[in-house]
Amino acid sequence: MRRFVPVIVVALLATVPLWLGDPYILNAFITTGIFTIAAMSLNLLLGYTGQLSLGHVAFFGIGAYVSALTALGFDVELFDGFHVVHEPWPVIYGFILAIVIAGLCGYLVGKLSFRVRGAYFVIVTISFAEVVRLVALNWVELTQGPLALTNIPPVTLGLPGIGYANLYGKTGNYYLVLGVGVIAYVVIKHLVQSRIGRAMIALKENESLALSVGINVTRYLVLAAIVSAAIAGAAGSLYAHYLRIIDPDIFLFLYTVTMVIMVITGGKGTLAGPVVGGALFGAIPVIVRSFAAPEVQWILYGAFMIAIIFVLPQGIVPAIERWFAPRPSKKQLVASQSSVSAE
Amino acid sequence: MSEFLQHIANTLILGGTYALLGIGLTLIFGIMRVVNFTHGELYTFGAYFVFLISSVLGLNFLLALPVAIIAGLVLGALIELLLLRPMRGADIDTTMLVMIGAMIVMQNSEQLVWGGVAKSVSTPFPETPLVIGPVSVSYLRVFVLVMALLLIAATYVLINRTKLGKAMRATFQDRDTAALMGVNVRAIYTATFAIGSSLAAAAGALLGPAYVISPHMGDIASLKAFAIVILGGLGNITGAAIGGFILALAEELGAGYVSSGYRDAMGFLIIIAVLLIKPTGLFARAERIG
Amino acid sequence: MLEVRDLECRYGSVAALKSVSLSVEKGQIVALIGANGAGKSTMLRSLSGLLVPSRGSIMFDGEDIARCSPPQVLKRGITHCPEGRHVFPDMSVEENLDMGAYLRRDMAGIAADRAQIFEQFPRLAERRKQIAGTLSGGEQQMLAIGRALMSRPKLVLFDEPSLGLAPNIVERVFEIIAQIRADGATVLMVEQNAYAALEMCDYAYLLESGVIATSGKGADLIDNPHVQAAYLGG
Amino acid sequence: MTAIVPALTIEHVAVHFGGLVAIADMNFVVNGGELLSLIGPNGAGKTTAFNVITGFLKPSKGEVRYRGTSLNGLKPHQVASLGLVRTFQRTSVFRAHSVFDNVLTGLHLSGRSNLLDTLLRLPRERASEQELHDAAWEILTLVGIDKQAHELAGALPYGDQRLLGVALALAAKPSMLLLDEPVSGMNASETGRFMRLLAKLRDRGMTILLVEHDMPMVMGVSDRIVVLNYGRIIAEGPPAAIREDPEVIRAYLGQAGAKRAAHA
Amino acid sequence: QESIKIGVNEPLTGPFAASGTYVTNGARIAADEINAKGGVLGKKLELVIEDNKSNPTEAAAVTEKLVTRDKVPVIMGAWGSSLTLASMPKLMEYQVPMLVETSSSGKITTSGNPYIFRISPPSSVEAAAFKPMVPKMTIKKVDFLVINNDWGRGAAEDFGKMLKGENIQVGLVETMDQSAQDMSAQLAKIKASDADTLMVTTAVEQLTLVLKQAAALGMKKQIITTGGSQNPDQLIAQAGSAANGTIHLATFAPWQPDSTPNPQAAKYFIGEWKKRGFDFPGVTESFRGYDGIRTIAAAIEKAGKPEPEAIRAAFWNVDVKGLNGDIKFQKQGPSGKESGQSVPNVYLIKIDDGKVVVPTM
Ligand SMILES: Nc1ncnc2c1ncn2[C@@H]1O[C@H](COP(=O)(O)OP(=O)(O)OP(=O)(O)O)[C@@H](O)[C@H]1O
Ligand SMILES: Nc1ncnc2c1ncn2[C@@H]1O[C@H](COP(=O)(O)OP(=O)(O)OP(=O)(O)O)[C@@H](O)[C@H]1O
Ligand SMILES: [Mg+2]
Ligand SMILES: [Mg+2]
Repeated sequence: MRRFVPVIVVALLATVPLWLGDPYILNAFITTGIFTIAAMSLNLLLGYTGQLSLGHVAFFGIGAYVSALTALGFDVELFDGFHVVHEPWPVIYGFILAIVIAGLCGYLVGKLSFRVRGAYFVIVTISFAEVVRLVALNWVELTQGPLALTNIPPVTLGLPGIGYANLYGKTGNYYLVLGVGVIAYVVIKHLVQSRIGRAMIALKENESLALSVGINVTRYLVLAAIVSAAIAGAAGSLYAHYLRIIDPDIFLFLYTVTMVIMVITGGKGTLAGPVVGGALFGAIPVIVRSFAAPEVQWILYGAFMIAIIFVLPQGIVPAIERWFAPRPSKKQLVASQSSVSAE
Repeated sequence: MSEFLQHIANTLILGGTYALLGIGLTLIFGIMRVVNFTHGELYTFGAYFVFLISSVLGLNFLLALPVAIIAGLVLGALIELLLLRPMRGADIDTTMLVMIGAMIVMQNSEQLVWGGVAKSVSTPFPETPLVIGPVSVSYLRVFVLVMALLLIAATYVLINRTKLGKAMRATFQDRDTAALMGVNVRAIYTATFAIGSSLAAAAGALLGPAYVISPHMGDIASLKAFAIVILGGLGNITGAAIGGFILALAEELGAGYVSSGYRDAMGFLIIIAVLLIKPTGLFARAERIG
Repeated sequence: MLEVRDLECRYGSVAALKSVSLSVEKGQIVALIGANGAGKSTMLRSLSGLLVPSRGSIMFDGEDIARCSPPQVLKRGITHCPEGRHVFPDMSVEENLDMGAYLRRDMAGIAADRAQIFEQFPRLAERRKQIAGTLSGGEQQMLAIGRALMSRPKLVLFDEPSLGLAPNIVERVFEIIAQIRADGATVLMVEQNAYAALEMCDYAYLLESGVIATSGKGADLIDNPHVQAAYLGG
Repeated sequence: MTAIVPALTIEHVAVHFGGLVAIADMNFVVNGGELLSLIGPNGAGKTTAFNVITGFLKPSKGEVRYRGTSLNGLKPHQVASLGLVRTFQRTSVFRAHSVFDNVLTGLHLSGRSNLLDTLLRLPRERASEQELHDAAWEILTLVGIDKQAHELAGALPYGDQRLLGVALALAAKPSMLLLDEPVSGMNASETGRFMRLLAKLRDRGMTILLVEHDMPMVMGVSDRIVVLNYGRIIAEGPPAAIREDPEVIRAYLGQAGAKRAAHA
Repeated sequence: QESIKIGVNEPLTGPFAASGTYVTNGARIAADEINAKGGVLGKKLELVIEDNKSNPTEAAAVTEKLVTRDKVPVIMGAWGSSLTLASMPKLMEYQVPMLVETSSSGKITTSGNPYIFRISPPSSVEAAAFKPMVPKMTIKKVDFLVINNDWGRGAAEDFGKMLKGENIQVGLVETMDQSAQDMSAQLAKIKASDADTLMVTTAVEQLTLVLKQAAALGMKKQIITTGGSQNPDQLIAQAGSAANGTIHLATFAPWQPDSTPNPQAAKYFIGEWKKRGFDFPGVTESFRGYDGIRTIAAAIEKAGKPEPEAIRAAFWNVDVKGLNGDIKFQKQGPSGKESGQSVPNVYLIKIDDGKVVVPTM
């Protein structure tokens, strides 16, 4: 039964544009969907390898910039008189390049920080994101810096030689986001429910022990970083072509925070967690906007977050799972008082 | 040369600022392992408190400082009791999220109360700078530096030399065993968070007058504070202080001799570089395997 | 001195102790033996206040301490040396010992006790400044024992004190335990080295799956065929 | 028994922590199929030796070789993939996971699927997973914790956690097993059970290096014993010789210990 | 009686909250004033105010909501350039015009969006207005210290170009992060340069800090600020003596309402602003909201019906006496898809001894 839940959810989501008349809500669905994909990618790192990337927006932003620049073209003088000129390419190449280059950056960060863990990994990722933001801000020639990249073309679907269709409209973009979301979900699912996934979890739980049974911890951390970054890059690309303008504000720390909120409230380390958290925290701003003053909207948002964690500290999805899968004989680890057992 | 000397003087002044931001967080993040996103808000709180006392109520600036510290102590204790205590046993990321929620609530409450317009506080210090040869600095900032060094020293003594400090470290290294030693661990949790918070408020109270006070002043303050604590090695007071000065130096020289657009990038590059060489900060603790 | 009646302790929905009653007389060494997972550590944890029992009473010197917190229990003179060392990993050997004397104020007495522990465990004296987390397993165990003694307890709860110690040090630890009794204090110990424990104790209890299966003088239990088969490997 | 071939060779290994000499100059050989015990006072350097052998620590000097391959500079997971697997003195299991999942994780090296198989969930992935499941049951049964397979590792009693630690090591398909105080915290009967497990492993030809303070056991199972004190080898030989060695008695066994060792 | 809705898309929370709130309050004054006089086309104006949270994604979402949910025929917004830019594709999609009241990025009017009408001056306009005053001042070489965003970078570029044309040397161009509080590193470098003048472009809070920190470094250069939101009163109040001697290019001079292009409106606006209890320094920002709504009202009046296309067309014909000059739109951007840009007045003012003076030149 449980296996079919995702299928049913996707089927239901696929009907949304058919009956939802309100473009504002559809817009909320699309942006929420994009951030949910990013949150899913973050979950791979945070929930499975236990490494919190608070600079995750860097991959998202890199994906957005790569994709936009591929589609717009650029002319950069690297050093005296040496120009790199790029003519605009079809958007689909941008999308693919976004994934590849974001993945490469994930490789870089994974490799660079292969020895740092926990808080130190957090700060390396934050630093990386800040450095990338500052490059986007200051390398005006390439990125237009704060002047923003405008007139980014919408996604075109099709194959060279056969023809293209522009996705200006919301419905097209909606299905695109849904499609990418489903692929991302399946990729992550296959990955974590496998030997590789177990290796990642082992790294999170007890690194020395993982090493001692022959798990190449670094390799799996790097792999997780690559996949995670690549998916975030895909989300960024979707974002750029949907919003059709990007500037260094895309590296807003708030966006990372949004992703983290989605992952943890939904339930980190669960496949459905980021999706549920994403849906919830995509909906809340829309709902509170209708009745509360601006500051109060934020206060409610924050208070709601705290409330969820107080009631369901593991997140929503694990709580639901426990509800539906009562295995009474299974012993639970009582973590609270007295964990006096040597580890 | 004179420009260089000025940069060095600026580094000392700014480093004091950063160190001050770092030490409060060393307690809460470095020792308690709570990713404290409210640090910046407590900093802002301290700043607004000084504004309230010295500009709104018209009392003396020097009086405002201790009062802000006490207010920070109280607010910190409240946060611990209301938000952190129920989260005991939850993992670090989950607690972090609660703190993010608290940050959002606090920041927007500040804006609701004070409005978004920046405030400034006048101080009894002369506006003309102190000039030593080619170098010139403001008296207020020298005062801040001196206070920062005093607070760092006091925190160092507290953590490493007093019984309370030992109890704090013991509690966060092994809560149950600390309780077995007779430590009232609940009180220690509250006390540690309150003291860390009051140091943040103190930083705000000192720096608010030096800068301008706005609901968003805490954002970069937090970010820098985290970086500094990690640079120095978690829980290491001297490390945090030195980390603060290193970050200041990197930024100052980065802006002075590389490019001001990459000023902050220099700081972060230094952090990345340090962590690549010493993955657990400049002053890592010994660890063993097996 | 210590009188436990009808104690029940649970982890979530599982009862680790079902209904345990036992008593410890002043100046005795009492051993608690039992298989893995029988609930011995749970027993000690509930005595020292780390776990709140779901039922039953713990009378110590005429007072029910079942719902006391660990510091309150310690103030009444009970100290618990936990299973698996649990030294404070980022504190030095000396600081760890100081933590043992956390509730004491007599500086001179503390210094004397510390000197005595260094005498009993010369290894610790060599390493007084070393960060405890980098000590070897056995060194940490010595430290945990020393630290427990720093509070000058009336009743010591030892959870597997010989764990990970070299044979000559185990000998030393048993001497220390005998000395504690000689000094007029009381010991309740859980020990996997059942033979040694039964040999030296005044009285012993056998705990099986959360209930006391049998009890008696140490020597009597050694001769008990069931104990022989299940715990002494004989 | 086949001819004696050295499996593990330790040559002039030294380890320093700052000014502290944990291992001074250590030389010994473990032969293939042999059970060698490494004993010595607390802090003598036994665990440190394990850390050096398994790649967790770089020796300050010296070399370790396994079946002719130098282990210098190898990372722990590389050492493990050569068939040299250790357990930990501090109990190490993946606490938040079931016993079964623990062993499944430990079987990492036996997986045959590659990234593509996994991402697309190709038949090879499924086949490999099935094999790992079977292998996991086999190991659990061998070690004798199959009944607890679905319990959380962190909630197991101490002794069972130690067995699970051994099961994890076995999952990595070692040709040589390094056990760091495997029976600490077990009572005499449980120790007896563990000794039977050791015997089974030896029947499969596994080489074993054992660190343990339980003298009856050490004396009972060892082919040979190496005694370490303050980072130096002070004695080496068969159990019978070791338990009578006055130096070993003085530094390690103590009078009563010697008596009990003799008892075994 | 039905009302005519006008969407207001402003940052009311987040880092730009203070400015967004000012502008919104200015807009409210204008709407109330117009409604008191009977509204537009016989209908009352209704402002639909939404917070874009200082966040581009939200700014786009807000535009979407205003258009599709609230069915507003015209929008004012969105303060920051990135907020405005993010809204612009939505305007194209739904064909609804937007009056841009604050943003300064050149791209807003040059990227071919015919639904954009801007009343704030991009820095090129400001630089051009400053040009005739330059020869009357003593400037030989200029360093720039600008906020690192489109506004600051644009200012450095446009003013630099203009000054070079006047044979004035341009030295350092230093930037500061939007949220930076400590600029002493940049200032130490500037202090050591041989330029005699420093031009600063940033928001008023950061400007205060720049002036204070420059004074603390003992910098003796002439300081000129650009951008028009520098709010001299706030500077005097907060920077104290550090503000003395500084020169500012302002777009509205509320301290001398009589010398503004529309004294009557200026006095009314300032009076109303004070009456509502807002702090006076805010007027130098909020007047844009006031002017914006009045311009929109004029366009609706001209269009004769509250419909997007009609209003868009009518914008080209408005001629409003704004608080800092006539608001008339000129065409900018690729032909056929031009955006509208109005050219406001620019003033030069000086702070002397804690007071604002208009230097006579
Ligand atoms: N933190 C915990 N959460 C859940 N169950 C626990 C926890 N600690 C212990 N248990 C369970 O309680 C029971 C008793 O455990 P306890 O540690 O008291 O046994 P023990 O007799 O000390 O065993 P050992 O000799 O292995 O130390 C065991 O079944 C164990 O699985
Ligand atoms: N990381 C470290 N830093 C400093 N000293 C260390 C470190 N690791 C081990 N030591 C010291 O090195 C010595 C050897 O330690 P090791 O753990 O190898 O001992 P051992 O023989 O395993 O002892 P035990 O029987 O108690 O487990 C000990 O004295 C210990 O304190
Ligand atoms: Mg136990
Ligand atoms: Mg050891």
